[in-house]
Amino acid sequence: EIKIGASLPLTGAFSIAGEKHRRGYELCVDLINERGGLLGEQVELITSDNRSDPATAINQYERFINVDQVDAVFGTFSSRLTFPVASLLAKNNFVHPVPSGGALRIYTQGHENLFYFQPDAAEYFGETLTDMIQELIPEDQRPQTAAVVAADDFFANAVEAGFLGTEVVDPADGSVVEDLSPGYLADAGIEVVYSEKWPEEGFNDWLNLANSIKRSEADLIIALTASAEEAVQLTRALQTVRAEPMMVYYSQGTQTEFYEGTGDASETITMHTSWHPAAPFEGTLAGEEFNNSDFVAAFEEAYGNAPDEDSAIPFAVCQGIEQSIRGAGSTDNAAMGEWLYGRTADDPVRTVLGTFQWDERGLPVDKPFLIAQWNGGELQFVYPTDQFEGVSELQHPKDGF
Amino acid sequence: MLEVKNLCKYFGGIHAVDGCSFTAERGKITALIGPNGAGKTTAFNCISRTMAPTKGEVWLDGERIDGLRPHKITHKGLSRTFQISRNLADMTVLENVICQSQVRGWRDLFRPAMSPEEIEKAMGILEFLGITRIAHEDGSNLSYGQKKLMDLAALLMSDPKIILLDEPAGGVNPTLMEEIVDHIKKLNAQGMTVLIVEHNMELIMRLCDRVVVMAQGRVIADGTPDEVRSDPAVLDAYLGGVLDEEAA
Amino acid sequence: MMVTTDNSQDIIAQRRAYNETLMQAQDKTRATWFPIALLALLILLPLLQLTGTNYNYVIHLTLYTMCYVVMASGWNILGGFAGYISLGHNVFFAVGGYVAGMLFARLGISTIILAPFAGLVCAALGYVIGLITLRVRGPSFIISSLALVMIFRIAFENWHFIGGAAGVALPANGLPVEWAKLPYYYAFLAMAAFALWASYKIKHSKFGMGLRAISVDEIKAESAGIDTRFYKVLAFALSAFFVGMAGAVWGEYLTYIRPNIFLVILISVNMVLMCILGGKGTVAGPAVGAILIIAFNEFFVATLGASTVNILATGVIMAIALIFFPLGLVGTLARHRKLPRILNWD
Amino acid sequence: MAEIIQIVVLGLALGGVYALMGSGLSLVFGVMRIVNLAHPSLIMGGAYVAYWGFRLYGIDPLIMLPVAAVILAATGVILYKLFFEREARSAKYSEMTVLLTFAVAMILEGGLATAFTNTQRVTSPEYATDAFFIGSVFIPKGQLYAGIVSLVLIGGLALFLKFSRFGYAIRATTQNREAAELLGVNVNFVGLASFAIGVGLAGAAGTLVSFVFSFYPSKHWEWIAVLMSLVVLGGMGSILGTVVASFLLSVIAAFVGYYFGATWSTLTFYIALFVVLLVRPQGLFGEKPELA
Amino acid sequence: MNELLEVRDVVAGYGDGPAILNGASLKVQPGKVHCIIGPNGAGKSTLLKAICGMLKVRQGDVKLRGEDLKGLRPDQVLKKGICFVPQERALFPKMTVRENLRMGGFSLEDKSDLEERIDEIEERFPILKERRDQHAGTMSGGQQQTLSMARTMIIRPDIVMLDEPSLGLAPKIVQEVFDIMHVMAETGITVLIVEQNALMGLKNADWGVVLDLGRTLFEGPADEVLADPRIQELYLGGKKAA
Ligand SMILES: Nc1ncnc2c1ncn2[C@@H]1O[C@H](COP(=O)(O)OP(=O)(O)OP(=O)(O)O)[C@@H](O)[C@H]1O
Ligand SMILES: Nc1ncnc2c1ncn2[C@@H]1O[C@H](COP(=O)(O)OP(=O)(O)OP(=O)(O)O)[C@@H](O)[C@H]1O
Ligand SMILES: [Mg+2]
Ligand SMILES: [Mg+2]
Repeated sequence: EIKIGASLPLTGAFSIAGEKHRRGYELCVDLINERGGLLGEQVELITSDNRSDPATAINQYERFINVDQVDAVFGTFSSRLTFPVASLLAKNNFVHPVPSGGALRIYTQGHENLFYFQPDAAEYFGETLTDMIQELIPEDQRPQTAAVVAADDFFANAVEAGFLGTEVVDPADGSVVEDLSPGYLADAGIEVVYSEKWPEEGFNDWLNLANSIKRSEADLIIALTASAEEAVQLTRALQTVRAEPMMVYYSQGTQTEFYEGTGDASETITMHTSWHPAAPFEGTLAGEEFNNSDFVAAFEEAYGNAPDEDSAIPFAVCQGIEQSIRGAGSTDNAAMGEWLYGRTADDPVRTVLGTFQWDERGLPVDKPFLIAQWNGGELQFVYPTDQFEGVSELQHPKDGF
Repeated sequence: MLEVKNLCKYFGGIHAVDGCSFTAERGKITALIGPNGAGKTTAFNCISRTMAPTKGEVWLDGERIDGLRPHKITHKGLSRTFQISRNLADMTVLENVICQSQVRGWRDLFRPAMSPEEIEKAMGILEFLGITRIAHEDGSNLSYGQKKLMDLAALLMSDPKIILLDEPAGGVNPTLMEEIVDHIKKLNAQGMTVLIVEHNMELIMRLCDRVVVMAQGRVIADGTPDEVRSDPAVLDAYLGGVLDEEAA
Repeated sequence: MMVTTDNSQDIIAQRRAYNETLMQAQDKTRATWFPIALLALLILLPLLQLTGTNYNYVIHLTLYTMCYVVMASGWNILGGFAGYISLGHNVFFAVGGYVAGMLFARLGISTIILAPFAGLVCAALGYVIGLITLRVRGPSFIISSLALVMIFRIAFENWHFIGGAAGVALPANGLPVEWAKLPYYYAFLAMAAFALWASYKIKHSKFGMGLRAISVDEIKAESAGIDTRFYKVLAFALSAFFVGMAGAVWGEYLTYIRPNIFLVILISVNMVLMCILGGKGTVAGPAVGAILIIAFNEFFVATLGASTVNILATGVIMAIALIFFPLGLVGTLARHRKLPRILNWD
Repeated sequence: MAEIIQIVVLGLALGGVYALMGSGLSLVFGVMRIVNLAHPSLIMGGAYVAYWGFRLYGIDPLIMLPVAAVILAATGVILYKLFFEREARSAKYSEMTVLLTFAVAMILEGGLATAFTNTQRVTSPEYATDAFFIGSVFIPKGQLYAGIVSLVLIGGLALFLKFSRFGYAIRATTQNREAAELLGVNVNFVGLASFAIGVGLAGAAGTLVSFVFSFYPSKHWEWIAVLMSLVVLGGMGSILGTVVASFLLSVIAAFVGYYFGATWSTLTFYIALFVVLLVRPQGLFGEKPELA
Repeated sequence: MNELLEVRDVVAGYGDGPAILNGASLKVQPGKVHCIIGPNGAGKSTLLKAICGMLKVRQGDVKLRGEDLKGLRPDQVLKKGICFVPQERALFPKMTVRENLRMGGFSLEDKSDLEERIDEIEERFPILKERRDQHAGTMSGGQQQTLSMARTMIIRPDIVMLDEPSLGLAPKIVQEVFDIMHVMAETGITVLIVEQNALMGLKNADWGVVLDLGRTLFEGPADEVLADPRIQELYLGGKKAA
């Protein structure tokens, strides 16, 4: 029996995403077992709840390694929790597949066991948006001004740094991790007319924030957060104050909960995403072909509702680990790590998120971000247009909330 | 020894103590009497600084003490009891009593809480007040009278120079009170100054060297027990002919 | 009409018997062998690593428990002895962690050496905060302490020099993985032993007695000659000292400092709970409580694993403990005179 | 100028909701000396009642308000019987209840999360995301309605407590349990009933919260500190104080948020708390403590 | 002799602590003034608390007109017609004097003449009228005692039990209080008091009871008790009396 441990934020601030991650892992492990297991053995998944608390997360990985004696681990959700867990897993020489933990600082600490299972570090998100604007929107309709609001969260701050072009500094020694200036917005000639941060927890004054955004009269509203719940709150507030931007972009909000909470207000809001149900990604599972569409179908069968990004990413993580164990022929983590590093464009890891190969920091190489848009209650995939079929047309400009 | 000058304490419109001046002479027993609400307890509170006086001065041994915090005043040798006994629940009677012994400076602070000498002294005092059998009982599990006695015991523990007693006899058995009176007299003979508030006139007459009578926050009479007893103002305001009856 | 007094003798005898039980409760002989044996056992515990199997988790749990023993004992000085329940003591945990952690990150001096210094910084901070918040008592104080956490949290999250909300990663030590925890293990062991010794000393000093008086009636205490304001603030500073020391080493142990590792309400609540469950205001209580709470928690994680049922079960345990042991385990047993000798340090 | 008015309006709008959330807390403290850390999680319970009414039958949360109040009051009765009744005579009551209610909060959180998952919810009646516009100033309808309902409820309750026989009994019991009993007050019942009222109020507040904020079972931790601060600011146990503090602080916070950034608006509540502790330890409307 | 209230061999204590009362007995006759005396800690207050239901009676009988009172809560005992004023003043410190008086009438079924009764009492104790809007907790010791005494007169129960009514009162008011007790007795209200001011108490009573160590030692007409030399010495401050 092969044991794999995953500590997830099943309660607390990240519980929504955490629970979905659990489903992703669980489904994947079940499917592997159905198909005869891994290296002839059944896979056992041990998940535990870290209450969105970093110290608990560390404690639980410690437990997996020393008490449960797991053979491999899956990563946890969010940069906030991934960052501290990374040191522990590095110390214990475990391969650390990261589902969600995009902040650059995680990958610049020099750990050699990290593998990120999303397109790229959060700092680089912004580029996709500005590219999209330049590519899809005629010059005279492009937003000229932007309001950038962000949660004071590890991940959101990282995305914001890319947009605004700030330096990413390691506060431990004050060294510069990366200088992102002048920032993607400045690059694209968009002027930032308003920027604001709200605290990670305990913030309730959404209307005031929305009002300030409205008063800034920005064409483009960029709202960055790691929590779908905050995306809902902000959207409702923007609707209440009747903000009238041309375009709205969020770093979260692909979940059904987002639509449920916002309804019509979600119309034409664009989202950053790593995954889309319609994307024709081809992957393998238990040595067999297992594509994105298979995943969607299997998920619906298992849970009765459609999956979203938060379940697809962990599924991909699980696929990656499974392939690395097969590739290494054992659960020797050093060999698994080597195998994963050895991936190339021709022989990548194949998952429901597409193919992966990594650079020495553990960040994927050559992987585009996706942008989706809510239209008529449906999350449509709008950018990039050239990667695969089924891309919908970007709706622009937005017609109020 | 203790001198109160023009002391005032106002609660909004109520002038509880209103320009009251008196002295308690060294080595004497002085009584403070007066009708209910005359301001006796309030005066005590202001002297021991449990309340801040509105106006006026309090002098102890030629030193002005009305600006000091209560514990400082206690350190200066002035201890008091409360009319409605305040005791420390969750602490035994013995601890309640020993708690009163004085702590000075850092070294003292980390001295053992109860040294054998202190325990011995405290037990002696409890013995005298006839409450040794409740020495290890919780301070809140006492009868009304026992609490008053415990208060008194605590007071004696700190070897004060001057004690302020607020109705020490209220609720105490008369037989026991006899002995307490004797003891107070003895301490007084050894040089302790006593200021006492009491409604038991018969006790006052026996115990005190001087009587100060308050009414409505002011001093209306001041003199020896006999002088005061025959003062018509006092009779009218306070005694209401009770003594005559008793004498009869 | 007269009633005879035939049975007055045995009434007196009954009282006397009862008084004797009261006296027994005051029995002051201590089982000193017990802490010494325990200490020896804990010093030797890491030898388990030599057996070949990896006992890292056992060491981790013990270390974690000892960390809480330090914090709970520290908290107990203010919360247990002086009766001021603070839900904000993790502020000192955080300040201790950051002071030592940032110095460690910049200068490379181990936090184990820096811990006493971090503790002193916290004590000074505690002194100043105490001057403000100790003006109120009871629920107002509890809530002001809660607010304190929020203030520090917002301040820490917005102070970019120390990494803001994202925090700072600290370098891990270079020891092989099975020995990597030992420096911290022994640091916490030393601190826990010191904290327990100190709280025993405090409890049995004039200072401790003064604090107990304050916890019951401040006016009475003041008129008994106790400088209540100074005692309280000193108690606050002392308790901050211990919590700060624990925080200092904890940061390096985790290799990560971040506001929301230290400044989560659960940590301060844990301190409070441990004291209440073990016996607030007793010496052994916080340690007993720390062991119990961490054991419960492990038990739930092991059996219920990842589920909301875990929270529910924890709540139920807590409620039951409070209802049946209102004075805590040590306190309630002592009241019923069933406290084992080895735990009687009060 | 319009800007200033707008900020005041937004502050007041939020204040109305806080007022109701806080006043139940204040009531339970004032009357029962229970520092009810479970209050926010009980509010959560009310919000779930409203949510299910809305989700399953499309009932407007405002109509669900009495239902939620009754359901929660019943919960309050059970909680009181289970946890608080036997403690009521203990001298350490107030202190004990802090921890007991903490336990209750955990039980509720765990229970709600087990039953309804940790997914965020929100009800969306039309007015929740609508506003009245007066010139360029807007008044958010959802918060306006919530504020009005809050004030009516609080006002009604305050009058009831001030003038009814039951109100007298409650106050008497709080101040001197034994004396009240000796004068013929059934103190057990008074305790039970007033706890139930407080919890019922949490239920009512919950229905309003359901369309003003989004919620999930563990969110209550975020409310505790703010609500508690308001209660202390207003003066422990003074409902009027809580209401005034809610409005005042929300408006100040709105200004702070507007001029200094959203981060600092939350801080306003806590800083204000400390300032008040410094200059007026008993809070805006609190009773002066015994020793100056 | 037909007793209104009969207490026989009562055993009671606090919580699960030792028994404080060990066979206390008492007979209360209608319309008379009864005075209990005894040293500090004898159990006098405990006895009254046991009668009115504040403490559990472990053994023995408490009967009002033959009806058992055991197990009733204080508010139920009050409805049966027994009103108790404890030694630690049972006031509501943050209510005004007037409100405190009004609370006194809480158990009245018919509240129509409540205000009149309060006015009447205020006439008798002018200080209460003068201070009607002051918080009871800020009154002086004696004023509080006056208030809690006065409050019992609102209900007009069958039996009033007063624990040391003269405590902290100025001599003038003490006299007043005893006078009132006589008036009460005349109007048919039975009075049961505990007094440390034993001479005064017994002089004003019809029936005396001596309690020590939780037991009734003597019970008899007040003058008989007063005259007993042993009682004088042990409980009445005998030296002086002798
Ligand atoms: N905190 C307060 N607020 C308002 N009035 C007060 C306060 N404390 C005392 N008083 C009033 O001040 C007056 C003096 O009270 P004090 O307690 O000093 O009287 P006293 O002489 O000790 O009377 P007694 O013999 O009844 O104990 C009383 O009228 C009382 O009502
Ligand atoms: N709350 C309590 N808990 C436990 N024991 C108590 C409690 N109150 C009183 N006692 C004990 O009961 C005994 C009798 O107390 P009680 O109050 O009945 O005495 P009393 O006769 O009224 O005395 P006093 O004249 O001093 O008021 C005392 O020894 C006391 O220690
Ligand atoms: Mg007085
Ligand atoms: Mg008594």
